[in-house]
Amino acid sequence: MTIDLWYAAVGAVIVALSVFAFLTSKHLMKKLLAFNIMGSGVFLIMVGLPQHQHGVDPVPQALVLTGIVVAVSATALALVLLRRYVRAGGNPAP
Amino acid sequence: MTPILLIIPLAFAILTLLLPRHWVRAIIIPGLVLQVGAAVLLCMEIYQHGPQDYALGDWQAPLGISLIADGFSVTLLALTALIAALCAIYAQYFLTRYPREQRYFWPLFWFLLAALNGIWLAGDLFNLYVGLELLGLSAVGMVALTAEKTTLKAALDYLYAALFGSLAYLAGVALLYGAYGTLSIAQLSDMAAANPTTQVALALMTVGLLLKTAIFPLHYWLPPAHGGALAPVSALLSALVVKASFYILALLWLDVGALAVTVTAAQAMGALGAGAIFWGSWQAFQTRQIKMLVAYSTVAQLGYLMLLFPLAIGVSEAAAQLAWQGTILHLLAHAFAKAAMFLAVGTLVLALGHGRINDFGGVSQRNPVALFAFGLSAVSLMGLPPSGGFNAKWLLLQSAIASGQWHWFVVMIIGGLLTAAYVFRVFRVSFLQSAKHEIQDTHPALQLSALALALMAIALGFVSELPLSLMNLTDIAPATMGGTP
Amino acid sequence: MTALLPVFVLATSLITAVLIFILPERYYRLRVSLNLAAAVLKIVLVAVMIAGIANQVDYEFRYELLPGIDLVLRADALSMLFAGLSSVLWLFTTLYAIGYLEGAPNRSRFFGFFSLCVASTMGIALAGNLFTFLIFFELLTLSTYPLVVHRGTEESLRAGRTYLKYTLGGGAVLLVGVALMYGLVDQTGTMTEFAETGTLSALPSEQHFTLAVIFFVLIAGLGVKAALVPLHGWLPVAMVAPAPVSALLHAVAVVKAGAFGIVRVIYNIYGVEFAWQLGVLLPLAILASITIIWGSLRALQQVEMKKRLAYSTVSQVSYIALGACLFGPIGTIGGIVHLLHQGIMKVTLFFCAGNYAETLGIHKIKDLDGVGRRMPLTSIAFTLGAFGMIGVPPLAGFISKWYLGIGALDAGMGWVIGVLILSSMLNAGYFLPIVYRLWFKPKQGPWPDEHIKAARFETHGLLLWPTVATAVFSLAAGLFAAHAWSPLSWASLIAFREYLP
Amino acid sequence: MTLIMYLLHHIPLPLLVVFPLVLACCVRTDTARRRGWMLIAAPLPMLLAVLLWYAQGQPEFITEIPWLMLGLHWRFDNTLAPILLMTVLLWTVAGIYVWQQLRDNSADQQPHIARYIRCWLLTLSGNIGLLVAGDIASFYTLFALMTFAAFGLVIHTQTPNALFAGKVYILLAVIGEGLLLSGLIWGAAHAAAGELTPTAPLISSLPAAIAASANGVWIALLLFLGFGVKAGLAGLHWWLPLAHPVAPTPASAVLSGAMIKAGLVGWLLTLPLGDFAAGGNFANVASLAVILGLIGAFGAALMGVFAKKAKAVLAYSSVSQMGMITVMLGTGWLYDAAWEAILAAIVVFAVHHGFNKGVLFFGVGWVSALSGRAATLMLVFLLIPALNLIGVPFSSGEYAKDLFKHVIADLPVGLLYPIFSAGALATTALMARYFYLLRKH
Repeated sequence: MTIDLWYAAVGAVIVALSVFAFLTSKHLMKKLLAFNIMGSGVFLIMVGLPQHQHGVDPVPQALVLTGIVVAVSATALALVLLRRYVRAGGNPAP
Repeated sequence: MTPILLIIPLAFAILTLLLPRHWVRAIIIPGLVLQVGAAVLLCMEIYQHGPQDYALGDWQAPLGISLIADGFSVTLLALTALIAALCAIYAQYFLTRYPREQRYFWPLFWFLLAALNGIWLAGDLFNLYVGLELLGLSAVGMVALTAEKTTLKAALDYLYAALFGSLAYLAGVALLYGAYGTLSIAQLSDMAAANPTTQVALALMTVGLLLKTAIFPLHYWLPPAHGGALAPVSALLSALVVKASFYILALLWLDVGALAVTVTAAQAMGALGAGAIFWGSWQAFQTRQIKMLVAYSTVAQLGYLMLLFPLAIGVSEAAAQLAWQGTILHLLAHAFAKAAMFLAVGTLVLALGHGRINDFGGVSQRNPVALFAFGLSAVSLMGLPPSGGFNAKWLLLQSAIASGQWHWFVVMIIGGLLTAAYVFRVFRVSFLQSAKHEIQDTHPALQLSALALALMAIALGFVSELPLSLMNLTDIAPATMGGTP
Repeated sequence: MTALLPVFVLATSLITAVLIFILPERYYRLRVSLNLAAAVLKIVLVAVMIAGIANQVDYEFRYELLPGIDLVLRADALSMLFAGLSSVLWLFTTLYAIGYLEGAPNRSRFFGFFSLCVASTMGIALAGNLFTFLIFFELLTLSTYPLVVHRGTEESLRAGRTYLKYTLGGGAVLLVGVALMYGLVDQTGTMTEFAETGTLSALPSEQHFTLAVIFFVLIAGLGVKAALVPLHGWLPVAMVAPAPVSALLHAVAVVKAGAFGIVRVIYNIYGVEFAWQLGVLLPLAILASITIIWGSLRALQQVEMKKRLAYSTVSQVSYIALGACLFGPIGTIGGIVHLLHQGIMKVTLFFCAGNYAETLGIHKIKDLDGVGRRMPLTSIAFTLGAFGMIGVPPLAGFISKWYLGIGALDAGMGWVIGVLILSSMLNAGYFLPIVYRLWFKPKQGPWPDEHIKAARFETHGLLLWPTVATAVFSLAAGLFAAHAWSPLSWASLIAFREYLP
Repeated sequence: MTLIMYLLHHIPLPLLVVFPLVLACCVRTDTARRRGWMLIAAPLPMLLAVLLWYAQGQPEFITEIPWLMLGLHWRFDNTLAPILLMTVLLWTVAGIYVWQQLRDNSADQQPHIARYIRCWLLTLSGNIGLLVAGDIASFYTLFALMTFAAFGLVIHTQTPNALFAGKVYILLAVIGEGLLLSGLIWGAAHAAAGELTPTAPLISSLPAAIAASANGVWIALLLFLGFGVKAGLAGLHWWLPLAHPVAPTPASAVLSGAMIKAGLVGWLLTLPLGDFAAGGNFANVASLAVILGLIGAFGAALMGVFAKKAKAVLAYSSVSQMGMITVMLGTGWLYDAAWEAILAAIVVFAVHHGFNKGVLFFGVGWVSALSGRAATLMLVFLLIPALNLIGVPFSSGEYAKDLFKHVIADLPVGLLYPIFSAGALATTALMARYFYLLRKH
């Protein structure tokens, strides 16, 4: 077991936990948090697994970087929508 | 040539974001003309010179972004440009009643186009991911435009589904890259073997994409989002956006993972499709709101697309070819027809001031063109001739016969009847003589753009050869995907 | 030119339909002139083609719709029979409808779909293969639905729903049959072309069972429109439509499309000889016979004029299917010629029913007492039509029955005579009382609802003259049956080309 | 004379038949009362033509129009010519009678004059036409025309009895037409076997075709029964005693005198008689004909003597007389060698019965119109046709019956001879009843 595989394994556990949280949480905010954690888990797998197989690789790094940007902007959009929704009288935890 | 199709929408997205309001209106038409023109030119180029690879900024894969324009992608590009153009024309008149929404509509619209074009042209799995995310975000933004409580809720549900789906997809990408060290679709399709890693990766990606495509039983987010959005938005979402994730799904199953998928899995996908057809139709038959009817109709029609998998996997080459052709035609026909239907319905709702189907009496006298557009698109959806929908159904039926899969044959026949059942609910009441409400006149452009799309759905029945022959120009597809390379 | 003529014929009504849809409601005169000009033009074109067919000219238009599947419009003798019928009746029905709908709302929609309906009929007539036939067959369903529900009342909407249930279901079954045909049998793409004597007989005997199954699937699909029992339920219900629509549905468009399709399948796909060998004709003949009797029995029970006529149609249309099942040229002639004869006779009857309803507000048979004096020409037309249906010479119906009867004996199916005679007697049973009321019963009280007063003529001229014209046709078709240009002679030509290739 | 000859040869027969139809089209409701002359004019051209034809020595005379109906083939038939002559004459006389009625003021009470005249002309056209029609289709056409148009004559008075009689008449007529059509089609199918265009075969080809057919018996039976309705065959005769009393007197006269013979003509034309019966197995049908004929001859007489109206008595008498003809026909059918002679007897009998029965019917009208001595004189005059019918010596009836009796005297028919002779008794009883009822009136 290399350290990279260990990262990947941890990433998998994180993904599993966050998927559970995403599916079971009622509150929309909690769901968003779960999504972010899930993202982190996926990124861990993404970096860990290829390096375990093929050695040091710049491509996953670049990919994860892009992924983080996407995840951040998605989170921002979700937050905006969530706030507007609550202001419009919506219940965040239906 | 190829990157222009990404540059144009992105440029206009930024322009419309920055320019003052009256300028925005002024550049809509030039932008559309450019976009359509570029798509058509690319089509012709591909038609004459065959598929092209293009490395963006001369950065080669894996770090660079490679764009692949083959017959399939240019067909979809052209489709996107056409439908988007008509929806934009419609939106221009439709949004005069929504000044605030108009401000945000156009940037989102162009981003959406850029995302779609990016997906059609993407040559590797990660670019697909980026395209999917951009697509999801702009689509959610468009759903949320009116910023009412219900639409915000719908947008949030949509967003969460899209995000979850994207991550599932990304996890699959990670596994595949881990296993094979490449993201290129062309390379993966040669390398991916039937081992657990590939299958798990495929399963993850499939779940994500099924969620994004709103395939039964993961369709819960679609009806509120599509049914609640503004008419031009609904049209774009139903016609194009859900097709993007299906496109990736088809790519995964028939190209990337062609060696790893099993017949049983394909049959299970088909079962989901059948479930979508029956459940979506039933819901459409039940609902009271016209826009929900159309949205559920999308759920049902997406089910036909899923039949591609059982019909094309594990069968003879001829049958697979038929299934593939039928699915392409269905995708195109549904895009035209559903866009037309949403636009027509939008006009009708605008005229009536409400969307209750049972109070549609008198519409046939005051808004005949819109109703006619609805009717023509319904013809295609029901799979009645002459229409693109019929040709698609015909090819799928032939494929089912060729591979002896009678259960799918029956599903498709019944599906057509179910479609008729819910579509004719609308006609039935529209022929009622007594108008219960004041019916307003609508701008002719609204009616005519819907009619134009509907006519395209019908015309597709006569020019099916064109997309099908374009389809054959492919270098990324193996035999199962499109015949002679 | 020979390739484009079928397209032109189709286009005359298709383009008219589009133009009428575009024209706003208020352009009454333009719409009428357009409609009539197109109808006359179509008759001329069809006449040209008929003359060409008689001289063995080949009119064919071919266009590839899907890989290996063509849209084929081809004129052969049989298609010209149907095309001639529908083009002539289009003119008269249009004239009638103009009079009938004077001042009614939604005329633009009505005439638009009316033309579309005729265009579909033309397409069915000219279809050169099963696929093309299917396309126009479904188009017919779509274009007739708005006509059935035209009045927009609850009742007509209910009728429309029933109509759709049957016809869309039938269309789906036909689609199954056609798809099976292409998928299982026709690997070369030539066996589903309509060809004289059919081409399927070349297939090996292992496939015969499949072929028989497909035959019945096709017949079940077509049988809905042809109103074969037990698939006839829509027909009497669809009677709520305006009279010209009923006339069109019953005489030319819908039921005929079904019957014509049955004839096409038997003669031009399977080939009658091969179908006979397969043993599929006898069951169909029995079904047709049951329909003939059942329709007549039900007609006897009806008290409403149009319903009675509707059940009469159920019965009469099956003569065509029956004739198609009789193996031998004479039976073929009988079936084919009845396609036309039934058309002109039934259109006459429906015109008359419409005249009674529009002029005097009479819908029930019991109110017809003494109408003969008030509306003599209409009543004469009705009498001619009714006697024709019974099969009294020298009207058109007699010629059909004569050939059917002799054809049945030729084919060794003598029992068919019994069916014919029994049906004739039942026809007499439900038509003669009406004729009796018209001429021999004294008038009972005022008319239910007199819209049109008797002036120079008994009713509106546009209602009267088409009726008289079709009545004269149904007399002439029988009286001059042996003439070289009669429907009978044309049917004989078709039969000879089928049996003596 | 040459001009007339020219016309006779070049004016096709159909025109003579269509002439009454044309006249019928010219009748209008408001002027119908003044159109009584049409009834006399209508049969005249045909009468003239027949007389001329006789004068020319009965040459072969055929009109063919191949494009009309299923190919028209009309001719004067030597055998049927006497019946044709009788029919035309009877219609002419009856026409005169109606014309007079219309001129009388009493006719004002009769409504529907126009309809009456039209139906009269249509029936007339059918009746004379079927006697010259030589192809099956047009024969059947004219037969049907006569049948359906006569309905208007039967119910003319519109009384409940007339309407009931009309109902029975039309019911039996439709059944008869059905039987007839099936028989004709069946026969024609055999006559046209092997032809690709079965334009209606000539009616003269039917007997041979039926004789040659394996199912000939059934075809013959269908035709026998189908025409039997019109000919008042026992069991199918019910309309006669109902229709005659209620129909106007001249209508009854032509119904009984002329139209009833149309059924007989049908038999003569279509059934495989004479040479065609040889070798065929038609004995059963022929025996049936004899039996039904006998039942008719005597049964009708039995019923007739209890009838309450003079015209009903005459109707029963018609059934009875037609029964005798049926017996003759059946006998001739059984013994094909004797057919020629019997045929002559049948034709003579038919003509004789037509004239005399016609006059007797007119008599009912005349007597009721007269009173006192004139009525008595009329009764005496009416004794002539009555005695004729009974067949007293030196009468036409005796001549007709003797023709037949001479033939069967040589045949092994057992009791038939005395029984047939006893028919005179039946007729006598009926005639007595007729005079009794007239006197009482």
